[in-house]
Amino acid sequence: MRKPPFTRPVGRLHLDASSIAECRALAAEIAEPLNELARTHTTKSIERAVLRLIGVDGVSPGADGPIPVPNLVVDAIEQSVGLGRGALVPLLHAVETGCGHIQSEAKAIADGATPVVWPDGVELEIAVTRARAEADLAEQRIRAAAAQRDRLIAEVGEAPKPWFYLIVATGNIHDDIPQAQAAARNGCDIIAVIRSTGQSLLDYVPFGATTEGYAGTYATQENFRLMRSALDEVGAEVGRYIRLTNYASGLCMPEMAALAAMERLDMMLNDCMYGIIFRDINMQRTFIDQHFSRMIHALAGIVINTGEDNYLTTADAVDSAHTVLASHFLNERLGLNAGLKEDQLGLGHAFEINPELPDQVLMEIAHAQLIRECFPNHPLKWMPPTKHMTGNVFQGFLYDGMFNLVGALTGQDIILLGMMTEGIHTPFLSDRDLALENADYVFGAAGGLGSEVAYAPGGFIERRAAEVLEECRQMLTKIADVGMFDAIEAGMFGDTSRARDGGRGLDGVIPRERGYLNSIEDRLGDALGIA
Amino acid sequence: MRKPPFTRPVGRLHLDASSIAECRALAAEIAEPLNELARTHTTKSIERAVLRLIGVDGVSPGADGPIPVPNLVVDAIEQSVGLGRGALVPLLHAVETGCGHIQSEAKAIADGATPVVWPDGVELEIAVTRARAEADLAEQRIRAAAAQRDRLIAEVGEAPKPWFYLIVATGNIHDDIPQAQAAARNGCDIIAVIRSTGQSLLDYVPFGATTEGYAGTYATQENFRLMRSALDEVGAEVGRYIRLTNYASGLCMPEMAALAAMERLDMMLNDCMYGIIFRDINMQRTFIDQHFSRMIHALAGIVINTGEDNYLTTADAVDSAHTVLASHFLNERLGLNAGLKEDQLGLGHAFEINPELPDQVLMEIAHAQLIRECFPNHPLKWMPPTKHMTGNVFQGFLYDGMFNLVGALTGQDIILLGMMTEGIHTPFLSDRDLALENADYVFGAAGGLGSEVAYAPGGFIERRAAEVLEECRQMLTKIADVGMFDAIEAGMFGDTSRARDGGRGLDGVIPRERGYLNSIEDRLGDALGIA
Amino acid sequence: MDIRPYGDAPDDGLVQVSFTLPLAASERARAAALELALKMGLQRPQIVHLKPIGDSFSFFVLYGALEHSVDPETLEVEEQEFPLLAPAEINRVIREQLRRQMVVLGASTGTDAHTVGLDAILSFKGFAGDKGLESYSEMRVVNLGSQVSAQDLAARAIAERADAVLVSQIVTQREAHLRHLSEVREALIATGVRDKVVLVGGGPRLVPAQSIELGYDRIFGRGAKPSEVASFLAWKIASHDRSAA
Amino acid sequence: MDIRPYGDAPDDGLVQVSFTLPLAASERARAAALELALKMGLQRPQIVHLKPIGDSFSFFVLYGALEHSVDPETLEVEEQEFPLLAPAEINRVIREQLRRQMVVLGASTGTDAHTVGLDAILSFKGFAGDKGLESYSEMRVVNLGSQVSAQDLAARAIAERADAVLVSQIVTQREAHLRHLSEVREALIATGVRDKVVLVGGGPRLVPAQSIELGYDRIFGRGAKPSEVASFLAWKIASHDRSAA
Ligand code: B12
Ligand code: B12
Ligand SMILES: Cc1ncc(COP(=O)(O)O)c(C=O)c1O
Ligand SMILES: Cc1ncc(COP(=O)(O)O)c(C=O)c1O
Repeated sequence: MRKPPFTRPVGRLHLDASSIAECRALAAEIAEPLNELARTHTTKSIERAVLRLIGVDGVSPGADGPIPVPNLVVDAIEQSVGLGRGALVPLLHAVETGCGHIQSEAKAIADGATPVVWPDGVELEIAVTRARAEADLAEQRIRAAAAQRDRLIAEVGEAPKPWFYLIVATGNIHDDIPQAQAAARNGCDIIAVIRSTGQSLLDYVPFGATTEGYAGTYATQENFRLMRSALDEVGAEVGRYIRLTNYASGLCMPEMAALAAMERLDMMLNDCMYGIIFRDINMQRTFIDQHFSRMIHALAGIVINTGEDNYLTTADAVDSAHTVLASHFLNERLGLNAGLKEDQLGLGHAFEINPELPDQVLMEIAHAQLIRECFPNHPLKWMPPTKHMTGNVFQGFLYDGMFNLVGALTGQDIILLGMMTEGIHTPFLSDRDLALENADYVFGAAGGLGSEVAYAPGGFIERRAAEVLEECRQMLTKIADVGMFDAIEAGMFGDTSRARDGGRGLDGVIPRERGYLNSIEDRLGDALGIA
Repeated sequence: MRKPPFTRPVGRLHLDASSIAECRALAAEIAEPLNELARTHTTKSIERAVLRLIGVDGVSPGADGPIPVPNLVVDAIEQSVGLGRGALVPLLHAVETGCGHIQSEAKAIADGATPVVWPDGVELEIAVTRARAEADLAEQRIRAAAAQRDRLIAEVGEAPKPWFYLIVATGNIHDDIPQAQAAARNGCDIIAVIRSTGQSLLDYVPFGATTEGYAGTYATQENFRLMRSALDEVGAEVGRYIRLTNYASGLCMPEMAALAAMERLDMMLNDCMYGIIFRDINMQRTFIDQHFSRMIHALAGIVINTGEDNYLTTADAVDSAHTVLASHFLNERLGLNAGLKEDQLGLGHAFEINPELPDQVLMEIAHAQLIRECFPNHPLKWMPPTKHMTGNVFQGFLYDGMFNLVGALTGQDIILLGMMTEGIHTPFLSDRDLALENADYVFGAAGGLGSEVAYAPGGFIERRAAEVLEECRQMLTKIADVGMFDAIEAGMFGDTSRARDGGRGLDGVIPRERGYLNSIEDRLGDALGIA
Repeated sequence: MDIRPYGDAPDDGLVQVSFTLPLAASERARAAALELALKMGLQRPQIVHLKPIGDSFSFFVLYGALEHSVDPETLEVEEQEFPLLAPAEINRVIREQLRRQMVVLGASTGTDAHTVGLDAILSFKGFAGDKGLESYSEMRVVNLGSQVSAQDLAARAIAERADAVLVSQIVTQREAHLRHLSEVREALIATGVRDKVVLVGGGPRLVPAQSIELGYDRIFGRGAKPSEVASFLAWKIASHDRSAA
Repeated sequence: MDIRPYGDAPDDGLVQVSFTLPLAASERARAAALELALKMGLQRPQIVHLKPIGDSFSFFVLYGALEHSVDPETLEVEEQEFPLLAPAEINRVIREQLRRQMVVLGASTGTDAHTVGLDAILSFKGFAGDKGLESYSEMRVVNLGSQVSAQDLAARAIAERADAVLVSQIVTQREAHLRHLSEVREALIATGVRDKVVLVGGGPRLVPAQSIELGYDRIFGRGAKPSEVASFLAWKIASHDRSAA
């Protein structure tokens, strides 16, 4: 690797600071009702995540295949005492009154062997006390994984920025592993295992090592573990800690966050709107789930990646550039509200403009630099071209190189490497390797331009950035006016309209009732100082 | 084509103007003895060129195949009355005393049917008068071709700059033509037909349409004519006048210039040192030949291209960057001395630095911008990577793209498009087409950066440019001291040393004797105002 | 007349090939790559690039002269079976045939969440300047979006009394698209409406030649235009008189 | 064990191919490209890119699963016939065998004007950190440069009493390199010195396997190192006792 010293160039665009401040204030205003929603509701996945964090795991046989125990327990609780007061108390009550072992009792409830009971009086107190104790253990477990990460980084070495990020997607964890290791050996810093189509619509997390995904590999705790250890192995070999990424997204967002925290994943795709717009997941469900997920990520030291780049696959990259920035302000606010620090907010972007448009690269620079300057302390994630990649792999390789260049010029922290075959198939082993060579060249040879180049005052780039910022400010003003739900219903993000009661997963949203207990959330809240 | 408005960015590097002026003064000093050499000598090829310009053409059968009539005539004159007084008078004397028709009498001399005689008295005067008249005709013929170019450009349209330049090299003119036409249809502005290996060492110009070149196609008058008319045809079709280029280089440099002028070629590779260093052609021969060739080019409105880029294939691109600039000052001076205008000096460059070196692109920008600023009125020719191109065609395609970008950033006029297969074979039809797509994208999408970008004052780019300029000044000082011949003997260009009496073609150098007549040179000198 | 690839001259047969072998970079790996190239019919194959990927894979770029040739005149080329019609013409055909609006149901089915291609065909805006089916006055378009199960789609086809069912499939890894297309066909058969609808599939990695094997009336591939789909639908209802449905 | 190319999973056989056909872009051109791909052994070939080049050529990029496989263990792989020696060792061998300096004559012959490769092998500076033959104390190197005719080279071989003749060939179009290499061999035979010298050829498009057909003692290819050439020369004079020459 020949990366020049990493810098985040700022002050290049002479942006209007008051306009940026106004955007932040508007985002806070918009986020408030969503916060309130999260405070007053839980979801099945949140409850399952909580159970997982206290050690519930495994599957029980079902008619259509094995069913995760956390699902069976939460469903059993829902069907008996209801979920309005949370799943912790009834489960831990069974534990305290049973054999004392969480997984055994969970299994018993799952199998219908133990009935679900809501305790009263002392029994309630005992269960609550146990819940608080388990929350401490969960916190410790999460902190331990984070500390282990720090230790390993200190031990094997930290990768110099920018970090090169690659996707593996064979569908088979046993094929993913050698591919990920080969990529790490040739310079990759971050491996993302993308998930099978359809996983985000599953209201459970599949179990065990899996070999049969479509265009991605199922995210399971065991797959996390296998890949994590393979990357630790290769990291030690190459002298760079290799980061692992997955998706806290879809119907099981909180559970994925919990598994990621426990299995020491390092980054998670975790957007406040992606599931709504691109998977048609209900918006209430999503806004509630993202909050708890992010609290977990916050404590786990996980960097989240947001997915605003996706908006421009369905909307026009020039006309709708400001929607990306607006969403960044929202994702930022919601993240901070959940206890994430700025250096955990890996806002994702790239404004993939049709390469046939004149001045495409100038606009890319304007947009990328705008984001850099609005979020100077954030580990930004820079995305490659996707939509305009065709079967011309040669030209595609060049587009990827130009995006790398823009990433270098504008000091982006995390570089998702483009695939020359993006327009064709999920990446080949060799596509990834070529992508690394591409990035290695561009960042090595041209990375220094970031600290060398200035843009003409009042020139095209400066003007374009100011224009996008202003459009963003206007958009946020409008959203603050109508509220987030109306904004999404109006199709303001990704040109895609979703109804507040539509999509999947609304049935898993439960208003919190008096007596609701989620000791883990409480514990996280305290630890993160967001109580 | 989506080229943004063309600009030549200058004033970006805050160069020391006095240093540049000093380089020019030194170049003038160095050029003076070379001028003197040209004034006092002729060469066989100059004499053959003169004969061609007055209409001598065709071949006569020889033992090893046909021999061009101009060669036979010049050789016959050499072996009879000698060449020290030029070939015009003896030939035209034969014409005047013979049938009056130049080609018939030339043929007669070639075939030994007419003896060569140096006339005296009135006969000499008659021959000289005829020579002056023929010079007028030759001038008219050259001017007519140039005027025809202007007319066609006005008629079919001028290509917007930068001009995309492509090479065809099948060896077979009949294969070259469809390939050149395909390239023009897809956006190419300039076609260069490169020559067969070995042609530059031939002391004659092959005749007729040829089909058997190695890694290039023989440059013949007929091949020029065929390609010229094919390009006129496609130019009318695409609404852009398509320029044609060949090589006034090698032992027949002046003849190639003459043929180019007559067949309306538009640009010619015509360097004062390329043949010396890369073909081992004698340096005296080359310096004499280049002067007359350039006078022809000057009147013909032909843009010459120099070949300093080549130095860095045998010398290190970083250590020897200044040799390119030094040679540019020399090529410029020698060109101006021969009557070329600044807008005919297509100085060729590119400093192909190993892509594995850190800051390679920053250095490329520094060098390219330096040349741009030292030669603000010159139609610079920007070369692609060659030496560091490997069999990795994908990565090579990216290198080409980055060079295109540097060319765009620094406002280079003529862009020789790189071939992804440069490290493998002479270009395929598809390599050329992909190269056009590459350039079309980079110049369309990023061309506007040229007028948008500034470099940090005192930064890496500015410092590097100043360093190269200073090294160039020192080198020219040294050359002015020792003289050009010593400098070349010392291997100061292209790390290649050549002896002043070594190499090929010295036997074709003839000191001019009293009575020497080259009425065409006189005519050109008058017309160009360099008498 | 037989033709071969054209590299730099007629009939030179030159082609470029790249692939990865599961072998460490070595002389043996080179030999294996050359052997495969020979089996592909590359004469005088040249390995121009060998890059080790990790320590158990090698990436190769090769050039060689293909010994195979083909006579294009002897090949069966599918003529497009239907004529391209102007929108007004299409609307006229529908009016004459159905005497009511044609009901077009579209979805991206199974786990596929891609909608851009489907929307390109259906939405008013269309694709590359060609307006979508929603712009045809005689069509009523019901766009169900993505991730629609085959069962739901079949049920909606009945409920909406669909004349045409349009299925988009973008994800092809492990043949997901073929599986999803078959599921829709089977669901329509199972619910007894397969013969009452024009069944159309589309996606970038599909080609018209797959129509028969997939049991679809027509498959559209990369770069399909809404006007082509509309023309096909009009032609189909006219030539097969589905107005009875 | 048989192996196949590895795209995204073991044994998937996936390869990338590109070529140009001398046909206008059309359905027929597509069909021809697919037919050629099938002949190459690509199963389910996919045309992922078709670009018209002018109006009588079409450029294609295809992917497909190669049906061919190869068992690398069964392939004959040339083991390097000579051991790699350190410079001191090489000098020692020469001293012992010849009891004088070894005379090495090098040239780029015929019309080939490329010298960088030849210089990489001969000059003191060498190539990629590996010093050239001039750095060996027991070698006397005569570098004739480029564009040397076979006749001149043979004459110089006699005049210099050369022990080894090294020929560089870079330009390969229309097999120029093979022709030029043969010319040198023939000239040496004609002048009777072929058997008195170690004859070595080199260039980026040559491979060692061509040694025999070209009648050379050894051919070196792309990326050859001076130390390899020196080791070969030492091995050759030792094993064949050319010291008598
Ligand atoms: C945009 C996009 C997305 C967006 C989709 C947004 C949306 N709402 O549609 C987002 C970001 C959400 C996305 C997600 C994913 N994507 Co995606 N995506 C793309 C991308 C970049 C562009 C596709 C596109 O919009 N093309 C433009 C349209 C107009 O073209 P088209 O789809 O080909 O449609 C035309 C024709 O095919 C035809 N057509 C299409 N449908 C129909 C239907 C009918 C009836 C007819 C007649 C014609 C027709 O007409 C259209 C107009 O000509 C491609 C890469 C690429 N450059 O192609 C990857 C790509 C399609 N995605 C891919 C993958 C793997 C995914 C994920 C599965 C990744 C993951 N595991 O998370 C997820 C999807 C999860 C899921 N459940 O499906 C892969 C598919 C690989 C393969 N061949 O199997 C691709 C090729 C990228 C890659 N190389 O890996 N993706
Ligand atoms: C530099 C260069 C030039 C320079 C040469 C300067 C010089 N004094 O050498 C210049 C600019 C003069 C030049 C000119 C031409 N060139 Co040139 N040039 C190249 C270039 C860019 C690099 C070659 C190089 O230096 N490689 C670096 C050296 C170290 O590598 P190497 O040569 O492979 O040598 C190694 C091995 O092969 C081996 N080796 C080589 N020789 C020997 C000898 C022995 C005895 C041994 C043991 C080993 C050995 O060891 C070396 C070290 O590992 C290549 C493109 C490329 N990227 O390869 C084109 C290239 C070689 N040139 C090419 C051509 C066509 C020409 C011209 C003919 C063009 C023309 N028609 O005008 C002219 C030459 C005219 C002529 N009479 O030959 C073509 C050849 C195509 C082909 N395969 O037939 C190439 C491939 C470019 C292309 N794609 O078109 N060229
Ligand atoms: C922000 C974000 N979240 C999630 C996903 C993945 O989707 P799924 O949840 O279907 O795995 C993506 C895919 O690109 C994404 O960008
Ligand atoms: C300046 C210059 N002159 C001449 C040539 C061509 O050489 P030849 O004269 O052998 O055709 C080149 C080739 O690149 C060149 O750059």
